[in-house]
Amino acid sequence: MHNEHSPHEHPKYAVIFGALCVFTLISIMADVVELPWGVKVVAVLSVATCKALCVMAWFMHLKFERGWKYVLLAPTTILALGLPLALTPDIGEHYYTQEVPQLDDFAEHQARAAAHHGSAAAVD
Amino acid sequence: MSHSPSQGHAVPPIKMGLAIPNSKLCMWLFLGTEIMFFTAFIGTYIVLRMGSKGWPTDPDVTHIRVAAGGINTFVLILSSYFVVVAHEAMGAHDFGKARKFLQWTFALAFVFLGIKGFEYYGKIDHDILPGHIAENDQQAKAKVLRESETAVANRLERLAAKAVSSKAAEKLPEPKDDATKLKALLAEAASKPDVKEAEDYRGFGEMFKQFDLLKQGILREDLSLHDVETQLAGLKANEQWGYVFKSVHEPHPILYGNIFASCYFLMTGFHALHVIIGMLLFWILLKQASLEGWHDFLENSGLYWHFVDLVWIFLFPLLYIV
Amino acid sequence: MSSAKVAKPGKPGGENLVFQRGGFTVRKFWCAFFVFWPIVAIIYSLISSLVPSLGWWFPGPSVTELGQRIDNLFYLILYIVTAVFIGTQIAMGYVLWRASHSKDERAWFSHGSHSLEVIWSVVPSVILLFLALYQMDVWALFRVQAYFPKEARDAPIAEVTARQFEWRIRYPAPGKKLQLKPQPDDLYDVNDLHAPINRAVMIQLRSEDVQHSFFLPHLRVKQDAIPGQIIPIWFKAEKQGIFELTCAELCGWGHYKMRAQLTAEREVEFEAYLKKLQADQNYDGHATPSAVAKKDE
Amino acid sequence: MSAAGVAQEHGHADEHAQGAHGHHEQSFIQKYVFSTDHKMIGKQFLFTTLLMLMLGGALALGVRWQLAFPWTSMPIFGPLFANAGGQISPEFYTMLFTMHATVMIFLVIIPVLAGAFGNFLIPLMIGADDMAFPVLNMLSYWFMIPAIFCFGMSFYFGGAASGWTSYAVLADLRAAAPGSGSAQTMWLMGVTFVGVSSMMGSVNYMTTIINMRAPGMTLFRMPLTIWAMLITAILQAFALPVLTAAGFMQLFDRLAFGGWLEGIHTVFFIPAGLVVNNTDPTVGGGQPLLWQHLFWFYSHPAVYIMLLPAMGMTSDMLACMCRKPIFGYKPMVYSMSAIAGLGFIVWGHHMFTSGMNPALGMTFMVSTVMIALPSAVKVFNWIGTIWGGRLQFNTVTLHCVGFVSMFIVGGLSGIFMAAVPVDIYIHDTYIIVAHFHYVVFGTTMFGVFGAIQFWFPKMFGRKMNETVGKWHFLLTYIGFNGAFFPMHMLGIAGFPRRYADPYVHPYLEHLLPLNQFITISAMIMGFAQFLLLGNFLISIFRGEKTGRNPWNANGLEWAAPSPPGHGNFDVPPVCFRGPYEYSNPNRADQDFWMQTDPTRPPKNPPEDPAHGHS
Ligand code: HEA
Ligand code: HEA
Ligand code: CUA
Ligand SMILES: [Cu+2]
Repeated sequence: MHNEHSPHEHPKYAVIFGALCVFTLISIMADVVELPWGVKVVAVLSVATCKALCVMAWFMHLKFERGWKYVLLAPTTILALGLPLALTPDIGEHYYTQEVPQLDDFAEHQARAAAHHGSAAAVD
Repeated sequence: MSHSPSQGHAVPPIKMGLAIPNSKLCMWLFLGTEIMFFTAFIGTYIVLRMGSKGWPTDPDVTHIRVAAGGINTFVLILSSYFVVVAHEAMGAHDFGKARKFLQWTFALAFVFLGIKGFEYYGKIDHDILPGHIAENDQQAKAKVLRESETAVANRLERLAAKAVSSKAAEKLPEPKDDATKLKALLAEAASKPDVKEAEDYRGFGEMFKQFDLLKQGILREDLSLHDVETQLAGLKANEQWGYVFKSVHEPHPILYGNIFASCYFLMTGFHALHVIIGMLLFWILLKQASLEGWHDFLENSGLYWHFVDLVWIFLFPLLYIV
Repeated sequence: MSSAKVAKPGKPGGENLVFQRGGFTVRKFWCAFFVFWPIVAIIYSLISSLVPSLGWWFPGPSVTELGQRIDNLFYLILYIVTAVFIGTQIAMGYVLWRASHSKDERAWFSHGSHSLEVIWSVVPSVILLFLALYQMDVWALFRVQAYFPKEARDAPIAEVTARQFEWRIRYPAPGKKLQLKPQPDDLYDVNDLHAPINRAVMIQLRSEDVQHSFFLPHLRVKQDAIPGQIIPIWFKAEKQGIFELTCAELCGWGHYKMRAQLTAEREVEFEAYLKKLQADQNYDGHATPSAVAKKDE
Repeated sequence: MSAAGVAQEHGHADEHAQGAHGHHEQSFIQKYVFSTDHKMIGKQFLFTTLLMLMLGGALALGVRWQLAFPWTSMPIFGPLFANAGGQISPEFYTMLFTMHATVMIFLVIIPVLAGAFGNFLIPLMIGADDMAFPVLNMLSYWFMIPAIFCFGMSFYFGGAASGWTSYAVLADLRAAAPGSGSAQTMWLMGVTFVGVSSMMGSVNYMTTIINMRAPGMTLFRMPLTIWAMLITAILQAFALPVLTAAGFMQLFDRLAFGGWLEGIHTVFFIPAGLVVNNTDPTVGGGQPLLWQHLFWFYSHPAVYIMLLPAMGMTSDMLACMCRKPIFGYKPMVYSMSAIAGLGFIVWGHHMFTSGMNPALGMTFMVSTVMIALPSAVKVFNWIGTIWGGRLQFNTVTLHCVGFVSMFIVGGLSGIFMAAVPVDIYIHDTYIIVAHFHYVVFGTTMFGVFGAIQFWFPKMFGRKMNETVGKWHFLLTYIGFNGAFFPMHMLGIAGFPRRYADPYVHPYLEHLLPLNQFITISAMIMGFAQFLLLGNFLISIFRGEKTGRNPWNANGLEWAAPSPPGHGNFDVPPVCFRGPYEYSNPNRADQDFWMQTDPTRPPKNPPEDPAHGHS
């Protein structure tokens, strides 16, 4: 009836801990090693997901819980992924022209700095 | 309820619902809401970043240190590990051991906050604060001007207050309103032989002159950012009064810096708040003379703590690496 | 209503509030009452839509063809919805009458009907899906840039910038194209947008401060002006006239008075207007300006 | 307040209930103020929200006054507000409707459903002696108080003036709405507190409903009210954190400190380079549309939070009043779940004209239109429930019928808006105002009024006056339709909402008389609420006393004493069947069959009459 599991069922927490440390190291390596940006993103996020799964499964004992965990976590996951996904077409991308004055200014200033090598330029 | 049912036959011996304690169920439901809470933050960060045609990623600019983040990740994982072993020890009724592990968790949480605080300090030191960041040369120059004006005015104010006798101080004009009057007062004070700090004022005339040069240059818009940078460095380098400009930040425009800093502080800030709440929970536990009977409490605090860890597991790559 | 009857111990239930069904007239009254008001609603709607002089309906037929199509969609939905409304209200009146007047000792014991359930899920879903899909092309025409008429897309006639609480309008100099950034020879006006008729025209909508909404009721055009975005809108007025331009998104205390107008005029008049703007703007103080005074600020 | 009812024929039973929880006397404070008893907390919520209803209504009447008699001094309230001769200024008007909506939504409708009825009914209906976490429950009420305080302060500082939607940039930049600086900030904090309160409530409700049901109370024996509360709690749990998060972001966007912190504020919703009110261009990098997305991600589900519990309660009341099982119990459950599920993917319909990506507009149109489907199922099932019932027109029935009828109107007008091209024209016109008042007032409030009347005997051991109740219904119903039906016409005529003086626009001038008619109807409806309030307050002390089960209803709550003592049930309830066994032919002696009734059906049950009857 109860989910009190007998001791031998217990995972070796130290092993999980070790795995988590290794994952962390992998993420840091991904930053140190020069990787294409896309590859890096996919890599570190997958590593993070693995870590999260480890923590949830063993540290949070989800592996040993019953069906309710799906009822709780499935909708949460869907919503948590769905929200950013639904925001992407509007915020992550732009259907209409964005006005970003600082972007224009920045480009202009950079260009000017490159052209004049830091000498005075008194254009508005 | 102690009362026996009046009905003739036995009560169906069914406990309805899930076979977990209410408190644990509640904690899990609460964690569900917490996931949505952080989803809003993390999702915001992701989409805003996607939607910005640029994002500061250079660690020299953002002062984001992978090493610090990495160590903090490790610290949190370790503290999470201590929570599970504490829970295990509780299950085995080894309360002493459990307490020891919990103390470790608690200490590690402190370490985490310490490192986090150190990182914040680095950002504050470089004025990487949302709303403060110049995003182009124009704003950077304006910021230098603004900050050095305040620095000079503050210094004037302080010196004037020191120099003039307390009675005279009452006559002091509002410092920022009336810099010229202040200067006159200062000159007067400097000429008095009995003022100890008189030497402080030596060379201030020069300072005003040089600062004016910079100011007029910026206002006339005929200094490039590079010029401003050099001049500012020159001002700072002065042996006598360079320190006045110490608080003026180097002009480094960061494109999309404000939104970057907004996201950074929002996410790490709320995460840190959760760390503190978790520490409170552990503190309640550690305060108990005996941990007997606190098994569920520990389990639920542990769940919470692992969740805090989980959030960080995602924040780390998203903020520090990507 | 009823005399309280003390519950017999051991048996649940107190005094009986439920079986008093009220007098016959009372029951009739309430049935009639619930049937009466939808009838009033329908009559009222009929009057509103059929007597335009009351002004309780659209502010005149749409001046644009696209607006006409929007109106048609509105009427389509109106017909469907009215049918549903009448249907449900009749059903409601009927069941109320039956239930309050039935002579049966007991209510009909039924937990529902599977087939009915299926019918009344499938039928509305077909209607609703049809409604949704049927609307798509009008929406696409109105909003999807790829569907905008080519003539409009190629040459936006003006940029409209909303600000608290006025509409600023920038035209390119005659013969030039509108640029994203203001040009020295651009022409400006405030709260009076001119557009040629019988030609699809596009406008770039911006906001200088908060969110506003560009609303031309007679043209059935509405688009929010969002700070930080430049949003194109197009319309093709088919009638000459001066039409109201209002703000439809709360933008501060003066939201209600953010009033402007659209002057839809023939191509030649439009060109003349631009010329006049140009002349006024280039006015160096020697000519006698007639229209300059008209302009506020 | 309920003390009067406690000592009556079931006094002995109450003693037992108390006995189980120890005999210690509770002080006044413990019993009425910082009570952890779900019933008392429910009553506290009910009183607070009724009070707030009056306040929100008074604000609405202020709005209505200005629209009917623009720029004339308002009687009674005008001098109170002391605005230039009692006249409503445009700033004040903006504040009026903002605070009206805020009060109504955050302090009336959401707390009356979840807070008052959720609290009172959940443990009673599932047969628990209290909520899973009574102290948390108490806190959820007491977190309303700082919320009310914050909204009050907001009022005091001149009033938040960005609409209840608090759209970004207007609400983000102090310069954009001068005079509402601190007010808007307080408003945001108020919303945060309401959020915390609801959050606490919702996890508590979920835990209680999932884990504390009486033996035999399986999921599909739960009354629809409980299903509705569960689904509402889930909606809240998943949607509300997003609003809270967004609220924090807006709050940080508005920060204003001094010293070295000066100028620090986040820029989530602020794009760069805006010149507001001739101030310096903003620094930024954020997106105003983001706020709308996050806001509606909560606030659309929230409209179902404002509806589902009323739907559940109406189902229960209707079944009881018709002496008939609910028509299609499981479809009712599924349709509520479907409404909740779909409710999460339709939020964009509030943003059709906002400059949203048009592809999203199409997606949201389809999902929005489809949400009418489960609603249709519910409407037809209610009609089906009445069909063949044995109905009496008491106040409860009247409100239930009003509920269904008004929901049809409000829902159908939603279809116009769901259609994007049509919404281009009608967005932000009065047709929207008509739509949502039909659903929030016409539907939910009628449900709530009915529920007050229905469960009043359980709350106070007395019943409310029927005659006054019927007059209240009649006047409210007539006033309501008179006030809000013509608003559809205003909307079609292109009458924009949130206009302090629409008549500056020539094409709206002729609508003034119609608006005056609306205002008069609104006043009728408003004053009708005094009948409710009076009936409610007086009945607490003077109402006719009732027994445990005055309606001959089936639910577990009717097995408890009226009013139930501490710990609710004198006899631990056991559930033997579903909640809608009215007129079951297996019970010849009575037309109801309580869930706690252990009587077994006879060995040879009669034919299932579902086929036999017309
Ligand atoms: C309790 C609250 C509540 C409820 C239940 C609803 C229900 C619905 N709402 Fe409403 N809505 C609000 C509260 C609510 N709304 C509020 C407060 C606003 C304004 C916010 C603001 O801007 O301030 C709003 C605004 C609003 C808009 C935005 C309008 C705009 O600003 O431009 C839209 C657009 O799609 C919309 C649609 C719908 C739809 C499709 C439903 C559907 O759920 C309705 C479904 C029901 C039915 C359809 C009736 C019954 C069905 C039948 C009888 C079957 C047959 C029917 C057909 C075949 C058509 N609502
Ligand atoms: C639950 C929600 C709810 C409820 C119940 C109501 C009830 C009413 N509302 Fe409200 N309303 C909203 C939610 C609600 N409203 C929302 C969300 C908005 C949008 C705001 C925005 O644009 O941001 C809005 C906007 C709104 C407007 C549009 C303003 C505008 O856009 O310019 C109008 C105009 O007529 C209006 C009128 C009314 C009226 C007449 C009532 C009547 O039903 C009220 C009836 C009166 C009472 C129930 C109380 C009786 C009290 C007295 C008679 C006074 C006694 C006083 C004391 C004792 C203190 N409302
Ligand atoms: Cu501009 Cu409203
Ligand atoms: Cu909605």
